[in-house]
Amino acid sequence: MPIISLRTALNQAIAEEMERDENVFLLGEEVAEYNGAYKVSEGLLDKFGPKRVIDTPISEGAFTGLAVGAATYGLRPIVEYMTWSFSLVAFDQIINNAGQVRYMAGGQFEVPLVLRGNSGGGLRVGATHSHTPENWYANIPALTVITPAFPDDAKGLLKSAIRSNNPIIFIENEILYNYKDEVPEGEHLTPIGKARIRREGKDITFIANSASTHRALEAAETLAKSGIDAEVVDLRTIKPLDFDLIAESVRRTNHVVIVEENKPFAGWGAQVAYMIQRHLFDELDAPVIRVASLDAPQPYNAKLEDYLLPSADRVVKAAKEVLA
Amino acid sequence: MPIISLRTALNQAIAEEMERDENVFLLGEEVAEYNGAYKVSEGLLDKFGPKRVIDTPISEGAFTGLAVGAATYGLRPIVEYMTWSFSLVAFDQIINNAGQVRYMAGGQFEVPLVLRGNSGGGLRVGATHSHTPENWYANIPALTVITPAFPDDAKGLLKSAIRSNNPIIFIENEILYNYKDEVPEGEHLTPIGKARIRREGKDITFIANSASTHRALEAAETLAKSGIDAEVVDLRTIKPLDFDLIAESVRRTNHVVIVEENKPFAGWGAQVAYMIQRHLFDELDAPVIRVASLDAPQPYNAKLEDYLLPSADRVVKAAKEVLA
Amino acid sequence: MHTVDTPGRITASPTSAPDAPLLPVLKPDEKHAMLRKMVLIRRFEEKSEQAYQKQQIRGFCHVYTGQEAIAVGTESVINRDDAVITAYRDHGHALARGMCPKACMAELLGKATGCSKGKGGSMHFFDKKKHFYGGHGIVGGQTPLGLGIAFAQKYTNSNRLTLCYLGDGAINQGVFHESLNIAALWKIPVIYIIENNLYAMGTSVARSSAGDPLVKRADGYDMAGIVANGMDIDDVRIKTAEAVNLARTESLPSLMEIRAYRYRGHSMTDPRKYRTREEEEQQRARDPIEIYKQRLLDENVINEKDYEDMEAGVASEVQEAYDFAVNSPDPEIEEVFDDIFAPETQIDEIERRPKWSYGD
Amino acid sequence: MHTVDTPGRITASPTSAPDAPLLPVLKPDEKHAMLRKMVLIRRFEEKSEQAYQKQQIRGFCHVYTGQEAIAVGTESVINRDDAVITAYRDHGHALARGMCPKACMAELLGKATGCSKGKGGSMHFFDKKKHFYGGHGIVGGQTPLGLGIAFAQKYTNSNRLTLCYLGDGAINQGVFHESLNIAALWKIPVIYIIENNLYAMGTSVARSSAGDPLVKRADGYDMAGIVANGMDIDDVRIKTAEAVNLARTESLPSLMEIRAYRYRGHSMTDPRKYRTREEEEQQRARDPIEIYKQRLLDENVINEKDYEDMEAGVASEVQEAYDFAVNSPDPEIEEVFDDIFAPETQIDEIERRPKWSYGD
Ligand SMILES: Cc1ncc(C[n+]2csc(CCOP(=O)(O)OP(=O)(O)O)c2C)c(N)n1
Ligand SMILES: Cc1ncc(C[n+]2csc(CCOP(=O)(O)OP(=O)(O)O)c2C)c(N)n1
Ligand SMILES: [Mg+2]
Ligand SMILES: [Mg+2]
Repeated sequence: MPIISLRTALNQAIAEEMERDENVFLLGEEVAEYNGAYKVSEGLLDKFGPKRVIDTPISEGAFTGLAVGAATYGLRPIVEYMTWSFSLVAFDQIINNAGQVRYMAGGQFEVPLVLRGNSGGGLRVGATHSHTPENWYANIPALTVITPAFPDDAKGLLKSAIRSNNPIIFIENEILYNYKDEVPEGEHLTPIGKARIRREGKDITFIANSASTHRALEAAETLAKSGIDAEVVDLRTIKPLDFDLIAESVRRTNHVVIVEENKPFAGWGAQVAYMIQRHLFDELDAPVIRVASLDAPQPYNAKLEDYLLPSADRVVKAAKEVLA
Repeated sequence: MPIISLRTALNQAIAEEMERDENVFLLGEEVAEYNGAYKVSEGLLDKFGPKRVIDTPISEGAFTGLAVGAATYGLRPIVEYMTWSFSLVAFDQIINNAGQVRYMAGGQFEVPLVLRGNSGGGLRVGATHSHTPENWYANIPALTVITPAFPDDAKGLLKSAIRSNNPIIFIENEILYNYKDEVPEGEHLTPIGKARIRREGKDITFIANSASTHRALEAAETLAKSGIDAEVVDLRTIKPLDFDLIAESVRRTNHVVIVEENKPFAGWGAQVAYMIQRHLFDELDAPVIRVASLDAPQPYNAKLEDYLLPSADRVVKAAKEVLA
Repeated sequence: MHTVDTPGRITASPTSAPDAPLLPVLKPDEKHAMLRKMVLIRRFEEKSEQAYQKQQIRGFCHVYTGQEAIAVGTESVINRDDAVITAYRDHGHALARGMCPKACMAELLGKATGCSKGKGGSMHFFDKKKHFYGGHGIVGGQTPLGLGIAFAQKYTNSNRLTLCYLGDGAINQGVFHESLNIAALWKIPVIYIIENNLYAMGTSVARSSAGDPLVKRADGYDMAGIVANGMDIDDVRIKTAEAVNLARTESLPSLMEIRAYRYRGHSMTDPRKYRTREEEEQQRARDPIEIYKQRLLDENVINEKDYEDMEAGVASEVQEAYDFAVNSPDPEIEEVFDDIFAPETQIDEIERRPKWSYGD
Repeated sequence: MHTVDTPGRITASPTSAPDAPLLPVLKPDEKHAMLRKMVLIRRFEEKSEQAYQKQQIRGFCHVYTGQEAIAVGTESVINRDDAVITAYRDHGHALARGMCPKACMAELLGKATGCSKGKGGSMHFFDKKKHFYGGHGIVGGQTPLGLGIAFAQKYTNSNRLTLCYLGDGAINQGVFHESLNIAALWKIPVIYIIENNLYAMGTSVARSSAGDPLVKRADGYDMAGIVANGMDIDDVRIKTAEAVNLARTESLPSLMEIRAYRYRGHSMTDPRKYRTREEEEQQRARDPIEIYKQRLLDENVINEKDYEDMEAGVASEVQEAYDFAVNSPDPEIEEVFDDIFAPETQIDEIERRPKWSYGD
């Protein structure tokens, strides 16, 4: 299998789906002539032309609403937010229009829409640019939230998202764009709403997503040295949550640490922890512990930001506490 | 003690604080000449004049930002959102400006700001108008989130909020505006960040806020008939969470049901449930169960909306399951 | 082609002489039909108010009384397959679009037979078959949606256009300005129609918006700004035809300001203390239905008898709609979980696993 | 008082003849100081770029090179106690405000001695004492803040005003339009200054904004629109003085468009493929520092020797700032939890209970 970067995987997914269906188009800031602020859309303007690869003004609210309107008409827009932090100015359009229109219309309209971009910390861009909004959007009943951690899932899930007839929140992470791994050639679709065990283990289950999956894997390797065998579940899709797989794993390990980059209060990990104790109460030998970002705004200073972000060290520490 | 409505309690709180400090002013849609869409600001224009009670255009983003800017300059604005659902168009201003400016400036500026209005369901106003945003805002480190359930707390907490030197998210509930109860006369301040036991009980702890506190109390009365003695903790402040009181209660009852109106995925109740199993694992005799809104958009039809909202019946059912 | 000279003064733009070629002369039955539509809206809204008093309609209900000539007049110069989208004061636009009064009244009563299955209510009428895209409750929130529908119309080379209505208060939502800029920049065939009924709830235009006329805001985007008199359906038609011509022939957007008056309160609970009864009387004196009725009488298009028959026909149509709504069933409780997700057709259904509930 | 006739053509407005009474004639040392400030900004940014290449500066870093005359010129016609707020390209405004280069460079390096204690970084400079309100990273996000600061200045009868800068791309954020409307409606003494450097990242003005000149958007709000040549600091001063006069004497807002050129890439990682080197050369040919330097030489305000001394002085000042920054300590890890909440003074401290952690 060819080894490509997560960035290239996303680029291939968009290109292949645009090839397949001319109702699919991409719009966002700098996606066309600049080839994308983070180069995810590299080459797409040349391939598909300005009708389908569209540079927008800096008007997230309007071009998000534009995409929702176009989707109700039957097109299949892909919106790129330069980063998800900038989706905050489009929050009403995402929640009240993308998220409610079909229901309010009694199901008359479909909203085949993908909203995508990168998110997360570690880039030293400070408090306004480092949000991880998956918990906010997953709180909206009609929204599906996907956060891939590996190139193959990024490609397969983005292709599935573009083919879905429903609004999809697709949250990437810039620090993973250069991550390289094998990606199957040709038609490769990954099912939405299914988690994946990225490392099998018998002692404890780590539940993570996106960049935190890699933190969990790193922690698992460290623990392996001290004879602790951790299983790493990469959620891939935050909502709908694949609790079938979570349950199956927790029933085997009876110990859980959740790794998430959300700020802790009501992050997605709180929901997962709630469900584990709610549905698997007797399976737990110890409390579920969440390793999340610290409850402070994102500082610019690198040492402070690294201290704030969830780290493999903190996961190791939490695992030892859970297993103590 | 005089018995007044929660609406009047809020009105008194604003009036008293505006009396006390001329840097306090109120702005929002229809707050002045119309006396408030929900009459919370009744009479304030006559009392304080148009300089301090200000009708705004329908520009939530701009007048929220205006208030943040004025607060950094030293004024103490109170912003009224006609309902909190309309704060979604101001989301970026609330999160990135009210929520981050002090930190990004290394603490140079204070943001003494109260953002308030009603929220919640039961009004038959449909999917776009029935949001309960406390979980989203509580996810922001620098924001304090208050959701009163009774007139005395509404007055005492709003007065404290106006006097706070920090940005406060003050979320009321329209179905409680006419709720009447005793409110102490004269200077009455309620501490922010302290929950309150509204009903003492020994068998199970109900943790709720706002309108859900009343649902919990109703359920407690029903259960009393079948000999079950439920304690009802009204959080009053969602963040910072008064876990001291929660812990004290759970240690006595060892059983918990959380009642919240948030849509379930990553609602505030998930955070409370997480913390209970995290910090009080051995105190729990059964899983914590959350009674929340159903995971669907708000329907207009009354029967459907009542079915979607958390109800005393569902709390009773959950309590029996927890105690079974 | 800004058609206002002295700010505030409404003037005919060069191309809008009564004999404007843009506008084919109406046949008598078409004129009759327009008058009937206005009357239908007026009576429908009276019935809505009664139903609200009986608490059969809940939540918010915003009636269109007084603005009938705007919806009917603008609608009369576009095609059935063009698209329409508006805000929460949507009953008039829905009926003007030709939506079934029964389905509309049933929606107001929250019934399963409603145009949104009882899930949308007064603010959220929808009818895909009629290309009616709602009915939107968040002020200004529909303006980028209208842009997107028109974008799709252009993308698919349909030569269709979209009418997107908004209120005078709504022009102060930022997303509307973002939409104006994109519409002008990309030449999107959307016509934004500000229904200036002089008030946003209790706030007069002068207290909410700097700049007069409101269409001046189009200048900054080099976009056409057109002002029309919403009390005269023929003026509405003439001015709208200009905008339609721009959209149809050059795929250009326009901003229209059509001035009328909201006869009733903002919603059912508004005592209208912010304005005088005298003002209301003066405004009602130039009633759009009366003006057009008189014109048709003068032109001998109709006689008094015709009008009485029309009124009678409308009355029974509205009564039927009401009876239909009252006798229709509520949706089944379980339907609360329907209509959230569209069925998948290009991928396998996404598993939602209800057995692992997110909350109880 | 729209000062543009043919769209796009920059013309002097009636009141802005060089002898405009609004503008006191500058003393030689004041002219010298303005030139020095521009040179200081230019050299400071060169040092910033070097530090970025060494990865001492992380994240985003947007330099002001080429736009110096805007910050220095506008700053020169307001008072120290007036307020300034801008976007993320804020180094120039901070230095023009008189903020300490040491504290600024230290902030770029994320040091505890930085003007935001290392928590803000390049995009988020702040200095309360200097009435510098940031440094804001969300495009357009600062525009309502500037409105609010000016609102407070008026509320407290301070007769102060606020300069709020934004980019040409930022004018398409809706909240900016909401702010223009409120500023005009309530007569708020805020001066919005669009720094039109022809690009928003890789997007030229023509590709992002309908309507030319950009200040035409002020017309819709009956607000003054003023265009200035940002390559000529004296033109900047004359035009800004008009806006300042409106704010000071009538508490009126203005919208200014000052045209300049962003010499460097948008940020440190921009290869500038979207424009030609020829274009860049042409623009650099009308360099604001060169123009003003030559003018002062011609006026015999300075001679070449003075200029060399000035350059030398600036060079060492910038080097000192850099050394100071490099030798300053990082904030302590624990400080991550400082500066979130202001101490309470009117109520008891709010208990935050760290022992019950929200997450580990
Ligand atoms: C973003 C937002 N803010 C506030 C409201 C509450 N609201 C509903 S209608 C309305 C007044 C709108 O007036 P206008 O735009 O003139 O329309 P009209 O009611 O006159 O048809 C307001 C403030 C809302 N629905 N959405
Ligand atoms: C709401 C939002 N969207 C997108 C961005 C990313 N972004 C940062 S700067 C910029 C370009 C702004 O250009 P302009 O306003 O002309 O200012 P300039 O960089 O030229 O000074 C963009 C798109 C952002 N910071 N905020
Ligand atoms: Mg109106
Ligand atoms: Mg620019």
